[in-house]
Amino acid sequence: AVKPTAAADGSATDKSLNWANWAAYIDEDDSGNYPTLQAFEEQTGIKVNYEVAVDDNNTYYGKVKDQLALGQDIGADTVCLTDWMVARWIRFGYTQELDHANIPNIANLSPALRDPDFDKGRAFSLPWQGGFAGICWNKEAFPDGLASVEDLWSSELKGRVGVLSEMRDTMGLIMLQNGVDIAGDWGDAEFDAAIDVLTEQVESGQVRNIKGNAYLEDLKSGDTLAAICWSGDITVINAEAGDKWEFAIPDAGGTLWNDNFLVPIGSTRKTNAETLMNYYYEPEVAAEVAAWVNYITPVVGAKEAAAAIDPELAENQLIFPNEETLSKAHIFRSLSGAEEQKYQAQFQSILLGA
Amino acid sequence: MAVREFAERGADLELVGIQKRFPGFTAIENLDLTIPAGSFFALLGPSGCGKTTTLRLVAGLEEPTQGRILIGGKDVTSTRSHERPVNTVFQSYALFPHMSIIENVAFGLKRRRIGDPLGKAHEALRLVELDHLAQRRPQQLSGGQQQRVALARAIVNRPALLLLDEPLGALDLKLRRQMQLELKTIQEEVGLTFLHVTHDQEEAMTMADTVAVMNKGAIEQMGAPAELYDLPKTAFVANFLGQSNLFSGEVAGSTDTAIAVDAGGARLVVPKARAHRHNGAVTVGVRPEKVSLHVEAPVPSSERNVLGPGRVLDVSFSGVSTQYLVDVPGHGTILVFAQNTGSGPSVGVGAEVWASWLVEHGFGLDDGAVEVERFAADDSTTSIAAQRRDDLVAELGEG
Amino acid sequence: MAVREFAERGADLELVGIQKRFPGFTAIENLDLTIPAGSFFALLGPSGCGKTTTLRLVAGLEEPTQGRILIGGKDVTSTRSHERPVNTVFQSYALFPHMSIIENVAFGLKRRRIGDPLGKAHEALRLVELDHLAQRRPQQLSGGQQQRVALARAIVNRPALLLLDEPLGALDLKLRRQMQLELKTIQEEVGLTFLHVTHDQEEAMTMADTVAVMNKGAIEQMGAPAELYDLPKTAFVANFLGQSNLFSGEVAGSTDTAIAVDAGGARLVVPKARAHRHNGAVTVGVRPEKVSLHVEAPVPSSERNVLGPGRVLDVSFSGVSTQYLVDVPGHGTILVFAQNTGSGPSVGVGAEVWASWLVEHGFGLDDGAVEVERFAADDSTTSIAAQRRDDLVAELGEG
Amino acid sequence: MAFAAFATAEAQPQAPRKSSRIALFLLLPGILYLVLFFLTPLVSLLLTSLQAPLEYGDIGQYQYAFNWQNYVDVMTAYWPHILRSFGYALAATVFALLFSYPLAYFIGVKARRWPLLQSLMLVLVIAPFFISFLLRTLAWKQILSDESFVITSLKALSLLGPDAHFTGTPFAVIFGLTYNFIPFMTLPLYTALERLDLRYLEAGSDLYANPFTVFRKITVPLSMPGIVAGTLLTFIPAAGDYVNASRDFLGGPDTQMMGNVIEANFLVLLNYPAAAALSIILMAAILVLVGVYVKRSGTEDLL
Amino acid sequence: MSGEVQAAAVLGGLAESEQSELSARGRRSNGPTRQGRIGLGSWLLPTYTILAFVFLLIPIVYTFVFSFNDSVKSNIAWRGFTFDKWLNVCNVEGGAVCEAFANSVIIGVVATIIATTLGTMIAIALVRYRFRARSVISLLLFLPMATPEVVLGAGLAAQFLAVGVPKDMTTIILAHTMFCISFVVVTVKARVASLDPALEEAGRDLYGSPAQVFWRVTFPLLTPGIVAAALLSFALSFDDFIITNFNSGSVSTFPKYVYISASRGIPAEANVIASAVFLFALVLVIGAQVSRAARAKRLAKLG
Ligand SMILES: Nc1ncnc2c1ncn2[C@@H]1O[C@H](COP(=O)(O)OP(=O)(O)OP(=O)(O)O)[C@@H](O)[C@H]1O
Ligand SMILES: Nc1ncnc2c1ncn2[C@@H]1O[C@H](COP(=O)(O)OP(=O)(O)OP(=O)(O)O)[C@@H](O)[C@H]1O
Ligand SMILES: NCCCCNCCCN
Ligand SMILES: [Mg+2]
Ligand SMILES: [Mg+2]
Repeated sequence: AVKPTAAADGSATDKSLNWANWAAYIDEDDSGNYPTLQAFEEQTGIKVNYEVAVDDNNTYYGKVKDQLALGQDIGADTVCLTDWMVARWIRFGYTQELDHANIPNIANLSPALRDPDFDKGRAFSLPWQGGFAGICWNKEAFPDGLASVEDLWSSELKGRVGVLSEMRDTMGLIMLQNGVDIAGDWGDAEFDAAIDVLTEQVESGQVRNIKGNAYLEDLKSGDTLAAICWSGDITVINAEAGDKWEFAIPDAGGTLWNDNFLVPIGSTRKTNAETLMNYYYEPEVAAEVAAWVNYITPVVGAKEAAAAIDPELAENQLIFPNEETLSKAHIFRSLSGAEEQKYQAQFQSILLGA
Repeated sequence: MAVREFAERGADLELVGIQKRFPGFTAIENLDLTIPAGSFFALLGPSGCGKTTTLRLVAGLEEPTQGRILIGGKDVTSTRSHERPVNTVFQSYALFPHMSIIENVAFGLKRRRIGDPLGKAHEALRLVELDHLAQRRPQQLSGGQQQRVALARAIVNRPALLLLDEPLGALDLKLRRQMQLELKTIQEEVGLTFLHVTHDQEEAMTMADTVAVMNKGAIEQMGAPAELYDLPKTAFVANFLGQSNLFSGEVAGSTDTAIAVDAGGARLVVPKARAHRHNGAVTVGVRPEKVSLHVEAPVPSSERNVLGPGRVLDVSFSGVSTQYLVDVPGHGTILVFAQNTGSGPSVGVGAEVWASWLVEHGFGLDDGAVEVERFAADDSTTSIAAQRRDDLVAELGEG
Repeated sequence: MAVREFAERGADLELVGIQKRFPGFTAIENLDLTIPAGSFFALLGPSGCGKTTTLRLVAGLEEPTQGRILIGGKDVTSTRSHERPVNTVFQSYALFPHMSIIENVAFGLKRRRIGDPLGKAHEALRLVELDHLAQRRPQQLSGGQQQRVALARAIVNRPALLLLDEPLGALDLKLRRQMQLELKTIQEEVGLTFLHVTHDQEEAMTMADTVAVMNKGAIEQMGAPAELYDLPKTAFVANFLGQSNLFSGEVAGSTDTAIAVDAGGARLVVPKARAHRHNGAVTVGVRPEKVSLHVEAPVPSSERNVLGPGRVLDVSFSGVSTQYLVDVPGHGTILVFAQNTGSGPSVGVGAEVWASWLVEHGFGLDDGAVEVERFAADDSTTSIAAQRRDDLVAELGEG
Repeated sequence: MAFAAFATAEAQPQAPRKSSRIALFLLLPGILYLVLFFLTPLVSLLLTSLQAPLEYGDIGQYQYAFNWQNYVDVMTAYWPHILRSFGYALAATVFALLFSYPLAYFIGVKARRWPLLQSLMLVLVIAPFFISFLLRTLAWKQILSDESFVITSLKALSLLGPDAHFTGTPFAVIFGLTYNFIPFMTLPLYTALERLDLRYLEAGSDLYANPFTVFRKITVPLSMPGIVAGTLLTFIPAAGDYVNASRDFLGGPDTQMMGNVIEANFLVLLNYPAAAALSIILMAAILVLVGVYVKRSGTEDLL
Repeated sequence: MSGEVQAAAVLGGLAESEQSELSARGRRSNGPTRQGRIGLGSWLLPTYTILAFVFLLIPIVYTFVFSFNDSVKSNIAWRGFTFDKWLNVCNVEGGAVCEAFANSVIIGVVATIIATTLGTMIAIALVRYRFRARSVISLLLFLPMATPEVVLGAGLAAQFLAVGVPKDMTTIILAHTMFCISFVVVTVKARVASLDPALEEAGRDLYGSPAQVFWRVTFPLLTPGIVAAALLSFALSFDDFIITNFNSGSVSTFPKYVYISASRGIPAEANVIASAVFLFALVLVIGAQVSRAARAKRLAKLG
């Protein structure tokens, strides 16, 4: 297929920026303002329209893919998407090449994240936050807590369990529980075995909710008492709705991922987007965001900045995981197009309850 | 429901002290009525006088506020509509549009679980000569045919009493006359009791054995049609049942057999036997077809009342007869009908004429002096217009 | 549109060789008609005979397949409706519901840019005595009032020709009679040419100067009402305009002034002047009101035709008159009307009677021997039913 | 044609007119519009449904082919959803009918005497329209969530089992569909019942039918056009709905309907041929069902 | 959503003129209002009706009540009463709610204007002219109503993609217009059919040229039907989510906003907007009814 061409940049005159992101993914004060963003606006004069528009990588892609294919504006000048989805965008030519000269702070990018195989040298993307997928539960209902994915299948939780619609997290956790090294060289057999587990739990009604970031609403309403979750989210809803939930990486391990900034092909405000990225790569800013969202920051120096705010923060394993924590987290290996199609279809058919 | 065969012949109907109040309106004040079995009874009256309400009470579609209803001697006042041995031919026919003709006719029989409903229904259709259309839907029939189906649908049940609510109201004149004949024939054939409601006086007179004239919820006069026509008791009846020339005055003298009334200077003699009142202020009258016109002053005679001279105001030819409007000073306008037999004088507008009639053709009303109106007030149209406005108001209110 | 003042008086209307075909149906075969200016002309005929079609052709709402239309001598055949000096009072009145009465009446004037449309409209409303309701909407008026507004709306334009399509059809009898009078009065006042369509023979006869009886798209007879009634030319006219007793037979002899017809054994004499045919198979007739009944055989006389003896089949009293049906062997059923003047014999069912009428009252039709039908075929309902069915079929086919 | 029966006014006999040039002028823009934006997409949908994956292509890349197999594949993969869709839609239709008939009867027949009340009730029936149907559905989701007052009370009263729940169950989806389409059912029923000539009911009772028989033999058949219209207006959109059954609203993994499958294939799996084939199947099935239904209920003239 | 034709009838109450009263009168007059003894128990049906309305209004009341919730982000638990959300509707998320709402209104208005124009033209042609393609055209108009929205939405989306049309406000409007046309045709057709052709003939007879007759007679008489159709069409467009979702690209509409925020908690501001629309519509409809009633009373006095 012909790749679309990038739109011309109008940032010089157009001081605005649309940023699409996931829920509970930026610092937010009680009145619903985003302090770091406000500071950015004051500092640069760029008016940012921050939209919580991503619930799930696939559904977001589904919504914008047609415009992307035509090289049109998708209503966002930068979006934060997960590695594997970013890989697809880059492959299809749906992203604009970043001008590193506009992002001097890229120097603060954690060395481990500089050369992912889907974007050598970070020509097209830049990490926003990373995190774990693990398990979480309602502390009021389960003071004793859960330790493994297996615990989600307990009869006490029947109908009150949620899993993520993000295949790599949900399947990753189950495969880990099955003893599979998800980063390693697994194949259909391993995947099928995990699918069987999930199918059984869904069909039996053990798992009722399969959602994207919307799983937070189910936790809040009480429809879900325990779930496969993303690490930082729990801190955020605890802050919002009372300290009711807890997160843990299961015994058998959790997944580790990164969400990355990218500039969609039809955006006319690439420079503004780069200015924003540069801003969030200030260690102090990164620390402030991290303090709120509790996700792993890719910014070197943020730890020190965080320690300055609150020493305890620097020890938070969700933000600054140590080796031991990291050893429990695994990266889901990348999939070929055919694998993607096949595994996604299998997974989706569970979501559809076939 | 229990299988009940209804009377093969009609039954008496008795209404005793019936009153019917609607919220804010008393439709029937105090009604007593007896209709003998097997008769063809017509209830005649202007629009809104309570005819339909009476029928609905008998059918059980409405409950009386007071009074009792007896059919064949049995009190049915609290019996529900579907349990009364009564059937109605509705003004609009009310044929079920979703059923074929034969299904319509068989409906009542099936509800009562009468054996061979279709056979009986076909028989009833044969009676009204529509058996060949048994499979059609009502919408596919002409108005007259629908009317006959409605009749068949009622008759097939052999009800003790058949109610007909202006069943001919929707038909045009020609068809109406034709249906009147058929209805009468069928009644004679099946011998049921017919209670026929109409506001067409000619219809009531040509069809019924007995006519009751109803006005404002009460019965004004009742009797055989010719009797009522010949000797109306009230001005209302005199003008509702055909037209009349009425004259009010004081009784100025009387003999054994007659009274003489001084009306606007003329002396009008009426036989005592034909006058409801014999003294004081009275109203006497004569039918227009009984009046003769004379181009010369007639010789005074004790056998005739004479008025005149007057002047012909209008002559209108209507085929069979010619109508003359004669203005007689002191007596207002007199209406005279002359059949176009080809004999008799034929006068033009403006001619000077005298009007006379035989004493034995006059009648005296039971009313006192009445505000003599030549034509009955145009009740029907006024009420139609009012009705329209009401509909409109309801509509507007409803949105 | 150009400002054009129409004639203050009516204009002649001429239809020449008009034919109108609808897809699959010829409504008018060959119609010639001349209506003199200022006359009140009535077009009378059964339902479906083409009356409305004729009016619509004149109004320009329909184009003739063949033939010419002249108004005041000017050929308007290809002139469009809104350019013809013609106005119509529609059966349904067709008052614009979204305009007030005065706006309705002024509509035509405004379209023609006539000066002071409102003043003229008020004047027209005064003529029909409705000026006080000028600001109302049509729905707020009674049927009779609406009819008068429709009339005012047409008259205000002073059209050369006013077309009235059964404007009284929707009214009840009483109101109808009242409106007939008013219409006639207004026509006399404004002096326009009125072309009035109706299927009510009484209406046509009482209102019009000239009546044309139409049947199956052609005019059967035309003339003054009394003339037509007195001397019908065809069996259709004889029975559509009132009722007739008709007898077919061969002319058996003739004198200078009269022919004698041998009908079923009886010899019926008809004046030559009153017979359209003088030899061969003919049909002669007499109106029922001209026939007298005798309880004894009348003395033969050259002045009277006598039939009998026969037997009275039915007597029906209708107030003003009594109708007798007499079966005379060989002649079928004879209808006799006797006004209830109180004189004359009154006979009962089954009595033996003779019927007679003055020779001068008989008439001879232009038709040959006809299948004598006592009552005209029930055209109207048959065609209504057919029409309904057609509608239905069209509907089904289209859905 | 279809649904004309909902018209509130009686038809007048129309003088058929000739001038087809005017007709053409009147029809052309609208018809062209429909051809362009309804018919053409439908045809390309048909073509898409026959596409095959692009050889060596990436995810979501297809080429024109004549791949009937797509239909077989989606039928095999999704037959439960097809059945479920029609099952839920049918159930919702039946419930909506049962719910609406008495309501419409009251408004259309009993309330005739109070026109103002009648129109007020009609307004209330369509009131839900004024609030976005997504919000209505979410409101139910929250009102009936596991920890909600309603559900906890029912559990406390032991009317519900301890691990019973509402959201995510077939019951919830059918409930949502029913609720959302009640106005679509009530209004046509109302229209039919409002026109119901009560004299037919009186004639029935006059002909010895008891109230129940009158209802069964006269009221119901006479309101048939309303019933047919209402059921169609409920069934068609309900069968194609995907909001109620969506996992974000009232549904769960085992309640997904055709709409959800089509959406997932279009937007998540990027399997356009499958989505298109499913769309065509859904539409064809609905047309067939509607045709049969309308024929059997004897209301063809609705169409 | 299909079939809010009856809703149109009710909404049309806003626009009813005397003409419809005329035609409606005929219909009414065949139903006497007296009801004798026919029907269900005298208290059963009213009770049911009240309960049914309570049920219908639950989510609406819920939505309304929660528009006053002093919530921070998601609006699930009751956290106290506040007017803030009403006073600051447009201040959250950079006014996203209001922007979506404004988009919905614009789209609704434009789609309504186009659909009403095209649909009215078709309706007039269908009733007033005979032509051969009639049944084909009728079918073409019926199909969009019988097609599930997913199919409509997905088909059109695929078509726009294939042709390379960018998805924005225009595509939403095009899509909405498409599904509104059929409903407009049905609604207006009923009106045209009930319009007595004699009225137009009277116009011609009274010297009105064809254009004058159309604008002075035909059009004013069709107005109530056209307005009803327009209101219906606006309601359909305003509440549409499924078709919009497929064809909106990055443009937000109110339902789309609700759908998207459903996954992250709907802010109380959405409830405010929905409640406001609801109240506005309710006041409008009830106001119209009451003024009609008042007019009727005046009229009665006049008589
Ligand atoms: N349900 C009702 N509520 C109030 N008034 C009523 C009701 N039914 C009838 N009436 C009134 O009772 C009176 C008698 O009505 P009814 O229908 O019996 O008249 P009618 O003699 O049959 O007249 P018509 O010849 O017009 O049919 C009328 O004034 C009518 O308005
Ligand atoms: N547009 C048409 N297409 C086909 N046939 C028509 C059309 N208009 C009228 N006709 C037929 O032409 C005949 C004459 O119709 P017309 O309306 O002139 O009758 P009419 O004399 O006015 O009858 P009525 O007294 O019922 O009004 C009827 O048979 C009618 O069915
Ligand atoms: N609340 C923010 C959650 C971000 C989750 N990102 C998706 C990770 C997929 N593995
Ligand atoms: Mg009555
Ligand atoms: Mg006619």
